Amino acid sequence: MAVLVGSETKVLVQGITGREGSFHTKQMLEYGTKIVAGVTPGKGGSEVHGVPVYDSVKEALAENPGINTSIIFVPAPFAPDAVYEAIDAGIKLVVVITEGIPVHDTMRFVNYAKSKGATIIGPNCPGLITPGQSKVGIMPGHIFKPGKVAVVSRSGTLTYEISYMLTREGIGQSTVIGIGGDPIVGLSFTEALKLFEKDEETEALVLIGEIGGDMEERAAAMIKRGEFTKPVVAYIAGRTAPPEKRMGHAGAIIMMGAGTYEGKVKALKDAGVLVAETPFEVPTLVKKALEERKS
Amino acid sequence: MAVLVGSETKVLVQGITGREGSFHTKQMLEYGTKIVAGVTPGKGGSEVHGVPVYDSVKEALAENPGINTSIIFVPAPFAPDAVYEAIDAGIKLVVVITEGIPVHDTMRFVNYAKSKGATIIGPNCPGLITPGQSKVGIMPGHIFKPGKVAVVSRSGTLTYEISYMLTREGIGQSTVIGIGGDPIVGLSFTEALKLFEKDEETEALVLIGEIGGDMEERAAAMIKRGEFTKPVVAYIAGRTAPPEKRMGHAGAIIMMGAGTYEGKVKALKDAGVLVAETPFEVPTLVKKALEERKS
Amino acid sequence: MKLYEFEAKEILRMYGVGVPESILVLPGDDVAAKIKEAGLEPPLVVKSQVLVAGRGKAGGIKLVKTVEEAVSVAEELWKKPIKGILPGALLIEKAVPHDVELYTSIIIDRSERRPVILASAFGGMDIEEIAREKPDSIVRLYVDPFVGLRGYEAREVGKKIGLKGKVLNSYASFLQVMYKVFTALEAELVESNPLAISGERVVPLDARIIVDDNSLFRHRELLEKRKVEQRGEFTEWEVKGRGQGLPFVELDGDIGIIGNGAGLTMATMDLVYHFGGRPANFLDIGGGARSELVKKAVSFLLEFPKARKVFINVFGGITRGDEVAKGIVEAVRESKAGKPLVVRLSGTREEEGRKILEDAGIYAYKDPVEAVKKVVSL
Amino acid sequence: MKLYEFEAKEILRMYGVGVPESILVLPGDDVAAKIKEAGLEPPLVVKSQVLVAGRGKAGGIKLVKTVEEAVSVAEELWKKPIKGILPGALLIEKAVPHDVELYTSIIIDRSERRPVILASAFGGMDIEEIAREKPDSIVRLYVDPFVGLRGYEAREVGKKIGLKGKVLNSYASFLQVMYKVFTALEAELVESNPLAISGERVVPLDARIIVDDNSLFRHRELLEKRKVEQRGEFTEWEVKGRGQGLPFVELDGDIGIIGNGAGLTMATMDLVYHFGGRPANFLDIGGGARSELVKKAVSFLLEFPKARKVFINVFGGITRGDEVAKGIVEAVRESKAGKPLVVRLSGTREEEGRKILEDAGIYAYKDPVEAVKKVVSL
Repeated sequence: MAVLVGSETKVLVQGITGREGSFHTKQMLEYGTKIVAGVTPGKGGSEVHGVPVYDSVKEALAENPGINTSIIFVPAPFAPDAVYEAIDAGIKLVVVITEGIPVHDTMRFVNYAKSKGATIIGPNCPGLITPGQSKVGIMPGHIFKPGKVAVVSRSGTLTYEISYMLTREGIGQSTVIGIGGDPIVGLSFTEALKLFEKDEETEALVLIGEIGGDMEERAAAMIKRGEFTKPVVAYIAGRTAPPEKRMGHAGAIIMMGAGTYEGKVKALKDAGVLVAETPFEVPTLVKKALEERKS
Repeated sequence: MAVLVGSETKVLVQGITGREGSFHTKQMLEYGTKIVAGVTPGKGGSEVHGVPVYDSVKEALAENPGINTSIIFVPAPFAPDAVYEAIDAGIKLVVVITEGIPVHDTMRFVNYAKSKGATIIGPNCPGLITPGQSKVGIMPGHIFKPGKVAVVSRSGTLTYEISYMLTREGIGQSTVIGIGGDPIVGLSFTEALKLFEKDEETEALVLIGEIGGDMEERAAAMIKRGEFTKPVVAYIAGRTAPPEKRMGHAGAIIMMGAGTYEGKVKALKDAGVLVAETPFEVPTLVKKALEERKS
Repeated sequence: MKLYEFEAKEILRMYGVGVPESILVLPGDDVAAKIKEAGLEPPLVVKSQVLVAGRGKAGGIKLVKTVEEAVSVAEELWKKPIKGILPGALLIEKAVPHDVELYTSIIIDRSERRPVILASAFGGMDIEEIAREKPDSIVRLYVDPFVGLRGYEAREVGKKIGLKGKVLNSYASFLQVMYKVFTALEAELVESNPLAISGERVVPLDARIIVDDNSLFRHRELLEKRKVEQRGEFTEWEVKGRGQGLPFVELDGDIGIIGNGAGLTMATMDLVYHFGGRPANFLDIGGGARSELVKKAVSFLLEFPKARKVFINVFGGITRGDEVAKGIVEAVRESKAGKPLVVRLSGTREEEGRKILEDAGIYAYKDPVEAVKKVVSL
Repeated sequence: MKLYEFEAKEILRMYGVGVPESILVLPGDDVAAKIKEAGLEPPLVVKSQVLVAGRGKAGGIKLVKTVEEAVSVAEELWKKPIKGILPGALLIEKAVPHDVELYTSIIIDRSERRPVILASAFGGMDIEEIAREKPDSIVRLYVDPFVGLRGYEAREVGKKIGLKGKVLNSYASFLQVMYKVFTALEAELVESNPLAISGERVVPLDARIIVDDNSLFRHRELLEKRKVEQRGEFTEWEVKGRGQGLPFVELDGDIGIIGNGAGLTMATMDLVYHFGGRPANFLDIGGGARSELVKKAVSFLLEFPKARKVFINVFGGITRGDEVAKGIVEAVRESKAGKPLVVRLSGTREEEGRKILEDAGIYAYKDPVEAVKKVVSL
C-alpha cells in the first residue's frame, strides 16, 4: 500500500473555505482522494464542493470518525494552531501546505507531534501522493502513475518535474513525498527512507535535495550504514547558487560551512548513491539502478 | 519502611553552603540521616560538616551514585533551576524547603516532575521524617518517635506541635510529611493518602489542613469512596480567619466560595473522619480511632 | 499584588485589546477640564478605584449623561468609602452600549496544578453568585502550562458559552490575550467581569489582575509605574506593617498575636477564640526568622493600639528559639508600652531561648493551652 | 532579517547585559562632538556597521587612542566598502581590556529540530575556522524548546569551555539572556564573537542577531525602530526587488531567471550553467503566484539591466498556468525593453496558459532542456 497514504486514507481539509483550500479540495476530489470533511472556524454548517464544513476539528471528527489524515491550507499566522488542533484531536498524519510559518513555531509543533506519535509532512510542501490511490497535496495528479519508485524531495516544483519525466519514461511511482523546503520539516529524508525501506512495493528511491542543512548528508550516512538497502538516485539543486545568499523562501542557505553542494554530492556518492548532474539524467539513472538490482 | 524516606535514603543537599543549608545539614546528620553530598555552584571542592560539596548535581551523582533524594535550600529565584537540575539528573524524591517561590514556577516544575516520574515535597515545607530512620527536613528531630500513626500536614509548625503531643502521649509516627503551605505543592493530601494506604506500618493517619483550596475536600471524597481505609483524624486551622484576607505567606485565602472551614469540616465528617476542634484534641481522637479499629 | 482596574486595563491595552476610552482622575484634578481635553463624549461611567470586590453594589460605579454630572458624581465618589476604604483614583470612561455581559477569568487550579479558564454567559455577577445561580453555565478549560492556550481551545470556550461567527473570533482573541497577560505577569488571577458584547466585538467593561507577590521581584515595573498610593485594600496599620515587610492582618479583637508559620498562627487565633478571647491581628513571622525580624514584629504589636496584650506562640523548626528570645527581649527592652506579654516557646533551641527570656525576666510557657488561657485571662 | 551590531547590542542592553559604552554615528554627524558629549574616554574602537560577515578582516574595525584619531578613522571607514558595501552607520565604543576571547552562539539545528548552543574557548575566529582549527573545543548543548535553557545547563556549558567561579556564573547568566533573546525575537541566530572575559565579567565585544523573516509580522518594532536605511547587505537592485516583495538575488551572468519554487529555480540556474549560460539572478515566484505577482516579477527582470534576456520556467502545482500566462502577457505588453523572452510551462492549467500565451504570440516550451538551450543560444 506504499507509505503514509493509500486507498484507506480519509482526509480532513483545514482552511477548506479559503482560495487554495477550496481549489485543491476540488482537485483532490477529482483525483479520487477521499475527502470527508473540512474545517474553517466560524463557517461551520456550509459546504465546499459537497464536502461538509465544521467549526472545529473535534466536531468534524465527531461526525466523521474515519478521518485519519489532515491537510492544512490555513494562513501562516494561524497554521500552527491548526496543526495543534489536528494533533490534539488524535489525527496521526498532518500535511502542512502553508508557506511562511515562523521557524520557532514549526520547531515547537514538530516536537509536539513527535511526543504525541503524529507525523507532520511540511510545512511549505506540496504534500504527498500514492498514484492511483490518494493525493493529499497540491501536485498536478496527471503527471504521476502507479509504480515502484519512491520519490522524496525538498522541492515542490522539482518533484513535479522529475516525477513527470519518470512517468513519461514509463517509470511509475509508489509514493511521492514533498517533505517541504523550510529549515525545519516534520518528516526528514532519513525518516522517509525508514518508511520506504519497509515498504514492499518500493524497489528504488529518488532523492531530490537542495543545498543547505545536512539532511542529505544524514541520508547518505544512513545508506552507508546499510539501513536503507534499495537503490537510490539523487539530484541536488543549487550547484551554482552563491554561498551565504538565501535563495528565496527556501531553506537553501549555506551557513557554518555545512550543506554545500560538493559536500552533499560527495557524501551521497560515498554511500553508493547515483547522483544526477541535471534533473534530466534522473530517469536514465533510475533505469540503470533498477536493472543492476535485478541482475 | 514507612513511606518515601527510610534507612535506605541517601541525601543530596542543594544549597548546602548557605546559612540554612549548612545548619540543617548538621541537624540532619546528627539525627542520623545519610547525607552523602552537597551542591553549591562555584563552591565545588569544599566541605560542609564533612560532606563533600560539588558544583553540579551531575558531578555529585557521578561520585555518589547511591543518592536517591535531594533536599533544596536554594533561595527562591534560583530554586526552580535547582529542582530541574535534580529531576534531570534522575533523582526521584526532591524536597523543596525554600519559601517564596513564584507559583507559576512551582506549577511548571511540579508538572515537569510528574512527567519524569519524580516526587516533589513542598515547596515552602518542613520536609518529611520517618522517626528513627531518616529526617529529610528542618523539623526538630527529638519531638518525633517511631510508631504507627502517619501525619500529613499543610502547616510546618502545627505539624511539630501535633506530632510532639502525639509523642508525649506515647503515640509514635510512621512517617510525618509536611506537604507545604503554598497554593501549589508537589504532593497533595490525596497522593499522600495513597502512599499511606499501601504502607503496612501505618495504622491511622492525622491530617492537618488549612482553610483555602480544596485539598481537604478531595481527601474527604477519596476516603468516602473507600480508597483510604485506615482511621483518619483531622484538624483544620483557620476557623476564625476572615474570608478574602490572606493569612501570611500561606495558601490560606478563601476565594471563589471554595475552601471555607465549614465546608472542609463537613466534607471530612461526612467521610467518617474525626475532626478535632483544637490541635489538642488530636491525640485523644487518635487513641479513640485506634481503639475502634482494634475492636 | 492586586492591580487597580485602570492598571489592569492599561496592560490589556498594551497587549492590543480595545478597552473603553478613558481618563484617570487623581486627587486635585479638574475633572471637567480633563474630560474635555481628552475629548470624551458622554454618556460616561465614573468608577471608584479601590481594590476591594463588590464595588458596583456598594455604589462605586455611576453612569452619567453630562460632563457636569460627571463632575458632581466624582466629588461624591471621592468622599464615599467602599467597604470602609476611600478610592485612590477615579476612572472615567466612555459608556459602551451593549446587551450581553459575559464572565471570564483565568486562575490557577491548585489541585489540577494548571491554569483553568472559567467562563460563563452570565456576567455582571460574582463568580460565587454565578456558581450558585447558574452553575451549569460555567465552562471550565484546563491549560497545559508548557503548551499554553491554543486558539482552537479559546474558540471552544467561546462556543460553549454560546458565541458564534465574528463575536466568537473576537472573544477567542481576547481570551488568548488574557492568557498571555496571565503568564507574562505571573498572575494568580486575570478576570474580566462584565465582559460586554458590543456589536461584533467583546469589550472588557471591568478587569482585575492579581499578581503573585512571590513573583514581584521579576515585575518591579508594576510597583515603579504605580501612579496611585497603595490604599483601598489595606487598613492604616496593615499598610504600616507591609511597609516594614510584616504580613500583618488586622482583626477586631484585643489580643495581639504572633506565630511562626501560617498554620500555627491561625491555630493560635482559633485557640484564643476557643477559650473566649478575640485576636486583634494575624502576624506570621514565617520560617527561620532571625532576632531582628522577631524584634520588629513584637515592637509593631506593642505599638499597635488595638492590641491590649500580646501573645507570642513559637514552635521552632527552621526558626530557632534563641533567635526568637533575643528578638523578644530587645523589643520589650526598647518599648514603653508596658503591655502584658505572654510567650510560649518550643522546638529547636528551646532551652537556649528559654534561658535568654528568663534572664530578662520573661516566663516562657511550654504548653500552648496554658499560655492561651493565661493571655485570655489578663 | 539581519540586525546590525549596534541593534543587537541595544537589545542585549535592554535585557540587562553590560555591553560596552558606545555612541552611534550616522552620516553627517560630528564625530568628535558626539564622543565628547557622551563622555567616552579613549581608547575607543570604531566599527563599520555592515551586515556582511568578515568585517574585522576586511578592515572595518579599528582601535584608536585619541578622539582625533577616531575622527580620521571614521572618515576613512565611511568611504571604505566592506565586500563591496558601504556602512550604514559607525559604532564607536570604549575599548574593553581583556585577555580571553570566547565564542558563543545559538542556532536552530535542523536535523535535531531544537535550538543548539555552540560555545568555544577560542573566540575571535569564525565558527568555520574554529571547526577547522580547534574542532574539539566546540561544546554543543541541545535545548528542549518547551522547557528552555536551564541555569544549570548554562553553567555546564561554561564549565566545559573552562570557566570557573564568578566568571562562570557571569557567563551562565549571559548565556541565559542570549537564549531569552533567541526565543523572544524568534531568531535564527544569536551570536557573540568575540565574547571577552574582562575581570570577573563576560562582555560581548560583538553581537549578531538574525531574525526569522517569517516571524517579522510579530516583530514590527524591529523594522519601525531601525535608524539606518537597509543597506550593507543587498545590492541596489536587490533592495529594489525587496521593496516590491520579490525575493530577488543578483548574480553575475546575463540571463534573467524566474522559476516557481526555490528548488526548480536553482535547478534552472544549474541547467543554464550546464548548457553554457550564466544566470543574472535568482527570482522565485513561490507557490500559488497570481498573475499580478508574475507580472511584477517579469516586468522587474525586463527592467533589470544585467538581464539581457529572460527565461521563465514554471511547473504548476499550486501555481496555475493560466495565471502565469496572464502575468507574462501583461508584463510584455507594457514593457518597452524588447528583450528576448523564453517561456517554459508545464503542470496545472498548462493548456489554458499555453493558449493565453500563444494568443499573445509567445511560444511556450514543454521541455525545459529545449527551452534552456534556446535561451542560452540567443
